[in-house]
Amino acid sequence: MPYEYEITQLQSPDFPWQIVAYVFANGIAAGAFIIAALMAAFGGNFVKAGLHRAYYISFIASPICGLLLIGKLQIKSRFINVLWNSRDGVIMFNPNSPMSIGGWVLSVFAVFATIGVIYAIGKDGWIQWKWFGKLVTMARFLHEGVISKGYLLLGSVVAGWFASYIGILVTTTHLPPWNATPLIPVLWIVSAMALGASTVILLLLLSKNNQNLDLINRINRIVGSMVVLNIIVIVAFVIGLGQWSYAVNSGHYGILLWGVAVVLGLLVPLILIMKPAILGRRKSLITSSVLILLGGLALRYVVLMGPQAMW
Amino acid sequence: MPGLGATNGRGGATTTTREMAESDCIVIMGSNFAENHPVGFRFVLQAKNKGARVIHIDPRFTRTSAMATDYIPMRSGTDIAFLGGLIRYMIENNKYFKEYVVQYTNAPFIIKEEFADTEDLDGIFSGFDEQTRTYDPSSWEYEREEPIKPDNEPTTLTEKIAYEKLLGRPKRDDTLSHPRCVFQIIKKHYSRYTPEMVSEITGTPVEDFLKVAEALAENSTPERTSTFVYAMGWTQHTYGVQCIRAGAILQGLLGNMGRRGGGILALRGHANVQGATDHPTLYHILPGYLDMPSAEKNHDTLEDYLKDVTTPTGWWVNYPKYMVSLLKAWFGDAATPENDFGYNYLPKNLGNHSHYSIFRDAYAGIVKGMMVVGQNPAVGGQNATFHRKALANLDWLVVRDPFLIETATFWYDAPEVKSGQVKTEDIKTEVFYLPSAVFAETGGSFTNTSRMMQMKEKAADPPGDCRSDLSFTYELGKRLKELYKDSTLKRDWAIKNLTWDHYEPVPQEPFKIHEPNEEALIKEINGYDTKTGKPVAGFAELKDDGSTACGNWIYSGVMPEEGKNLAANREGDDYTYLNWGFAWPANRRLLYNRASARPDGKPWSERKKYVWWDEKEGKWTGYDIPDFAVNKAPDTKPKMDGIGLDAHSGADPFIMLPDGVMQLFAPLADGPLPTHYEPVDTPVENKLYSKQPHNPATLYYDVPDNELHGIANSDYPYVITTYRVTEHHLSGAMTRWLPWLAELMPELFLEISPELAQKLDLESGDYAVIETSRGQIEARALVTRRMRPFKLGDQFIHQVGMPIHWGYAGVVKGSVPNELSAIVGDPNVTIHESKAFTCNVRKGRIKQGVV
Amino acid sequence: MLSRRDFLKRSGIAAAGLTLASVSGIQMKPVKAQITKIKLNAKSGRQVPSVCPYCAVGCGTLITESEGKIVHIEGNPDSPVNHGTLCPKGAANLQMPVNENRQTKVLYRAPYSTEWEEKPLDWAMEQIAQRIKKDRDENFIEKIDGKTVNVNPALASIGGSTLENEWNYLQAKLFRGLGAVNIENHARI
Amino acid sequence: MAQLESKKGMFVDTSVCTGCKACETACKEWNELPMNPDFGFTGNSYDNTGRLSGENWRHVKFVEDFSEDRSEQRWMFLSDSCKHCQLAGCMEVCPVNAIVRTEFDTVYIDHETCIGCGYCITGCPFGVIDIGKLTGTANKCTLCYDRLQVGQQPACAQTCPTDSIQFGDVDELMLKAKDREKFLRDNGDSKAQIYGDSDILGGLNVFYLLQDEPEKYGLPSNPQLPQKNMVGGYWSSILSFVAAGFISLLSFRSRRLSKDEQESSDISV
Repeated sequence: MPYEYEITQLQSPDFPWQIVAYVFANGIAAGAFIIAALMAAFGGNFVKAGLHRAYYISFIASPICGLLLIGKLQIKSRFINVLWNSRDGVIMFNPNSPMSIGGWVLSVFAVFATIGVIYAIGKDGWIQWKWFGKLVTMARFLHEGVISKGYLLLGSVVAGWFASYIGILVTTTHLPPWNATPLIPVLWIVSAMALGASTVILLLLLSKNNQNLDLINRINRIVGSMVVLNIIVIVAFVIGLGQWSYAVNSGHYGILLWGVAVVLGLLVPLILIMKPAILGRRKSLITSSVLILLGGLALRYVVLMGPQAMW
Repeated sequence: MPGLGATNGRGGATTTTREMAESDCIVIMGSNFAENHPVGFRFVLQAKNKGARVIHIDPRFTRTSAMATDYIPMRSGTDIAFLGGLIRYMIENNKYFKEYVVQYTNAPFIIKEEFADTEDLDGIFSGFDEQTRTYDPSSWEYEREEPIKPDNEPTTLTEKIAYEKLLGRPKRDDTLSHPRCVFQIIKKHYSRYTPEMVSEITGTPVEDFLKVAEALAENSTPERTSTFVYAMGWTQHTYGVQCIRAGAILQGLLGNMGRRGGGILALRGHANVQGATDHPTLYHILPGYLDMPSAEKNHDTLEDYLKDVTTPTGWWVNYPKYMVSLLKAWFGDAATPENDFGYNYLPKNLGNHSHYSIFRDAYAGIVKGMMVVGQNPAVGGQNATFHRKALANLDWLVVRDPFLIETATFWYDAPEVKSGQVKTEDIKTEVFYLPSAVFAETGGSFTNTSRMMQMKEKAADPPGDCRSDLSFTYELGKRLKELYKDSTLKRDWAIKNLTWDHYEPVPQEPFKIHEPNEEALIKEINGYDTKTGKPVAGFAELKDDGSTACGNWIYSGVMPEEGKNLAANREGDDYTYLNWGFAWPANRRLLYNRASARPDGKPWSERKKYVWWDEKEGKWTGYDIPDFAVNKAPDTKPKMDGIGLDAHSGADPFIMLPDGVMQLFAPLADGPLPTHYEPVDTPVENKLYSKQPHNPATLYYDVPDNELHGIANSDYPYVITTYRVTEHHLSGAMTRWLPWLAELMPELFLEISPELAQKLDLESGDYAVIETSRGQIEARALVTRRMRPFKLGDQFIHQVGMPIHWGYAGVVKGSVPNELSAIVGDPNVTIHESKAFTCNVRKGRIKQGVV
Repeated sequence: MLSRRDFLKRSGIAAAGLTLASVSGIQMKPVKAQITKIKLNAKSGRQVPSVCPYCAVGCGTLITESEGKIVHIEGNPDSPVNHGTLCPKGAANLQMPVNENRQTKVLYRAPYSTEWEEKPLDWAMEQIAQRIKKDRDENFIEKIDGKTVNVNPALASIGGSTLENEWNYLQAKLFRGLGAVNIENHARI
Repeated sequence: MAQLESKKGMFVDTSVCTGCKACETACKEWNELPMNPDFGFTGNSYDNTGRLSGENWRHVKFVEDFSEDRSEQRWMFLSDSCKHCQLAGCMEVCPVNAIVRTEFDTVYIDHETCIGCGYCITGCPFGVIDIGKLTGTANKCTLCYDRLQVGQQPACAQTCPTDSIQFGDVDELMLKAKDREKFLRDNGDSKAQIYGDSDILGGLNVFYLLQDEPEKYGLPSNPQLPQKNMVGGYWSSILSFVAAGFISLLSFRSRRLSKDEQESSDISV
């Protein structure tokens, strides 16, 4: 018998692969910034030595995010429309559209990241031009001055919002798997922290001076806690989907989610963090960080592409 | 359309699509109105929204059924059984319109002793010749009084012939009780068509049949009228003409003919199929339904011919005027009384030159060259494989079409060539493909299904080498006349003397490619005075002495004055829109509308008044132009020795017929009354006449691969019907090349009931192979409950169906369904039987799938 | 990968998981959209009345022509037959004249040849006229056992129901003039 | 700021729709939309269009409602297109304000502004919008905005043979629809119902008179704006940010380094 029409003939937006890469870069940028800013502001007394280098990560990642976002559009040349409405000649801001807000959050975050990188360059003394010095003093004031705690907290909040807005974006739709759960933003923030921390650890390991030792251990503990939180949230997310969990459990999405994202990307690193001796301290740190990055990428692919394949 | 012609006098729809909105009960049978004439259907819905009953009788539940108030299932090919049952029901239950039947039909007339009905001879009428399988109609004549000859001498050719042929008046019994009166003969003829018998033959449940009968009976009174709508579902059978006759008899008995919201609407398939039968590119008639001279009859001289075809009483007494005027129009001054106006230079038919005979002769090598213009026989013709074999035997073939259709590409694209059975190198036919302009790039006119001629205007020049078909034929004629210019042979007289130069194109801004002179052409069709050249106002002014010329008498009146072309009128109104276009004859929109008034001239009812006698003015008036002599009072007495309309009284609405009344009993090639016969391919016996399963006068064609399945053939158990969908147009030549339409219906499909689909393990979308002895094709299965098995007595018969629009060329391609049907002909018009034959269906694909 | 049809058939009516409304309980107000006027230009040009070439209902159409090109065809609102409406075939009228699948060149296939050749129109007309004359002269039957019949059995004309009245009349006149008896069109099949 | 000149819309009366698809073709003809690139036989009754998309701005749905014994026999058709909702999900989510409310109260996608992000596709509860293969921008029925500006009615309303699609002011059309609904219900069509009165997304400017439940036609019975989920999204992101931040700080600052962290001498090697 001819089948009746589906309950509603919804359409998949067919967001291209760039959205997965974007959310990945977004996670690293935001995570790294939060680690750098939050720990600097409230991390207590510890050897702050290499921490500022995290800003390099978020500074490099934010233009990548921008380019990937533009890559996602069908009409790439008109990306500026997100910020400036040339037809009406007004600033473009639509509070009801997470994507419109996302555009602004990306811009604001880019400003924070730039200030952060200026501060980091200033500390590492790479650029000696005079006019750059003024910028460094301003950045140093913001990062270490009297209002640094407030500034860094604000920076972290913007970074957190930047990390989670894609979650809000996909939730504010009519496609059941996405709009059937409130947990996607949670997933992105927690995953972003883990990704950010791992990237910072990898960066610090590269710089090979051993006074980062204490810092690396502390960040590694953040990674540990975030990994645990990640696992909890993923499980809650899949259960929360109810009968729509099918979108992320079936076919290759299921393998990627549970095999790569959870087991390889979270459980194995958790074990390595608990028992670094297995591979030796340095090697287990590197492997766990890399695996977390890999797991984060797989998680984003599944959560973004699985539901789209259904419509 | 001899079905309506023999019964009412004119071969054309008696009403318009607009008239549907005035009807109280619309029976759509043998037609899928909403599917194939969607815009005409708007008026059916208007009637439905005013509370009318819309009854759709069809083997399939279609788009029309979706809109109908009642859907009545019926097995394909059993229309006459159903209609016969309705006729019996009206007579037995006294539901017929007595006063209308007695006054306006030949029911009271008495038939000769020798007549014997199918009830007496078990399925055949008297006068059947077993060898030639034809009827001699002499035993079906009326019993007549003594003829009264007029005492004065005939002054004109018309009177001369009419006086000679004048017959006595038919005897009549107005109480309708005489055993040999038409009414009683009909009553006896259909006595066994009881509701139970009809149900057993057609598969329609008895209560459904009775629903139709009661609806028709309630809505056929002086206050209320019913109308019938039909199309190919009635015509495409080996008894097609009789299906229409059955509907006409029923409408006559119910008193609906010629009345507001009544009559019969024939839904013609093509934009100008009505025009193509009026200005006939058909073998058996000349323009205006004048008979084509035939070598088989005594048509040696003009007078012999006129004596054979003219009827002394009724409008056709004027036949000689129209024939002479036609010859004057064609041969101009060369046509003189001395040479019978060039009559003998016209060809005479040697026999049946209908479509299948032409292709049989092409296959046999008699026809050397064929010109196919705007048609696609390689896909549209029945047993299409044979058609392509015939095309392959021609010396040369000209194809004119906007697209490279299958008829032009058969020599390299046809399935049999692709599968290697036939090699392109072996096909000798020389093919000329000439691209033609489309409707928007030419002027000219179409005549629609309600006989209304509408002018088109040219919008733009055709591209490249495309030319209009009119300029092609005009140019061809000019070149041929040039080639025959110096011939002195008698046989070339006709082509030499054809009047042709007045069509010379007149340049018209802003175009660069110019059309032949349209106004000259329409003036010639309208007719003009040969001396003054002034157009005649109407066919009443035509003479038989050669003083007038007229290309087509039924269109006379379209150009009453020089340059005033009524077909170009564009002033509509919301009812009979007389000022929009021109309807033949004389712009009458609803035919036989005199019958919409009582014999005394008053309307049957206020609600249904249409045309009535205006006592004060002393003339007929109403919403339409009266189909009657305007000043003839209703109480005029017939002149006993009169000819033409004088022989009719003021109460005889059917002016074309000799006795002025509707011929319920009307002689045709297969009998005076419709009789149920099974199709030539049928799953069951004929339950009414065991000795005559099929129409005894059927025309069989012995062409290769055309053998029939006969009765209950176990290899081909399923009934199949072919039809059209609204997204495509017939052979698909005008729609399969249009992307917007091709995507709406991309692939050939077979509609099949879930019950049969389960038996054959078919699901919607699977490929199915459909086989008959003529051919094998593949189609996608469309499993739907709109199809259903039919319960015939204790037997269950499965029915399938498929549209015919696909072919091996175009944006979307597919198998050719017309390769399945056989070439067989109805005795009156040689139309085929693609609405009901049998086939086998199995899951799978054919070897060399076309797509 | 599961196609969405099978997926939905399996799960039936969507019992969504925890819906956000139930969690958040706050309904976000829609943004008060302001009115924006954007000027567009509709297709326009000379309006030419015509009739749809498909079925026999005879719907009136209006062809919009600009600069010698047909740009749009829609129903003619004045026509009492269709009041401006059209069926799918009528609405697709534009793709008869404006269609890249349309042929604009005369094609000729020589006997036994395997492909088309392009030929000028004038050449084709001349060839056709000569062939008609040759076949007619060779096969013309003037008398059959003493009775004049004047028949040219070698020529056949197929087609006419899709073409204008004027063509049908002229074709019938010309072919009867040539003595042809094999003249038929769609009306019969 | 332009003013609202009139509230134009269309009333689609499915009880007189014969499913002829003239509206689909007329829409394609006027807007010069190309053939649907992936067309094909779907096997779902006479509907080979499948769905609304960048190239199909109108889609006639075919619903065969037949009982096993054919006692109930209904073949229902619905000419589906953009509903030009009062509360338009697509307009709410568009990041570049390309989707605007016109002076005729219709929803129009401004093709010069649209960046082709595809977000409006998810915003529409009826799955109407899709990216056009040719333009790369979002495509949907414009209610023939260009024809309205020159005083003509939309191509589909003009061509509909049985006047099933009627164009006009929404309020008048709604009165006509209510009468029609009453007429049908009085004549035994009990399930006839109007879909798109003010109870659905504040009222649809293109509304339907259905002959059965909306689900039968694949229409949601209670569509909402996507924004209903946005607030929850913010709540969950704020809470999770605070939680994640707090936990990471805790684990960063904890005094007692675990045993093997002290002996991590080999990190720098």
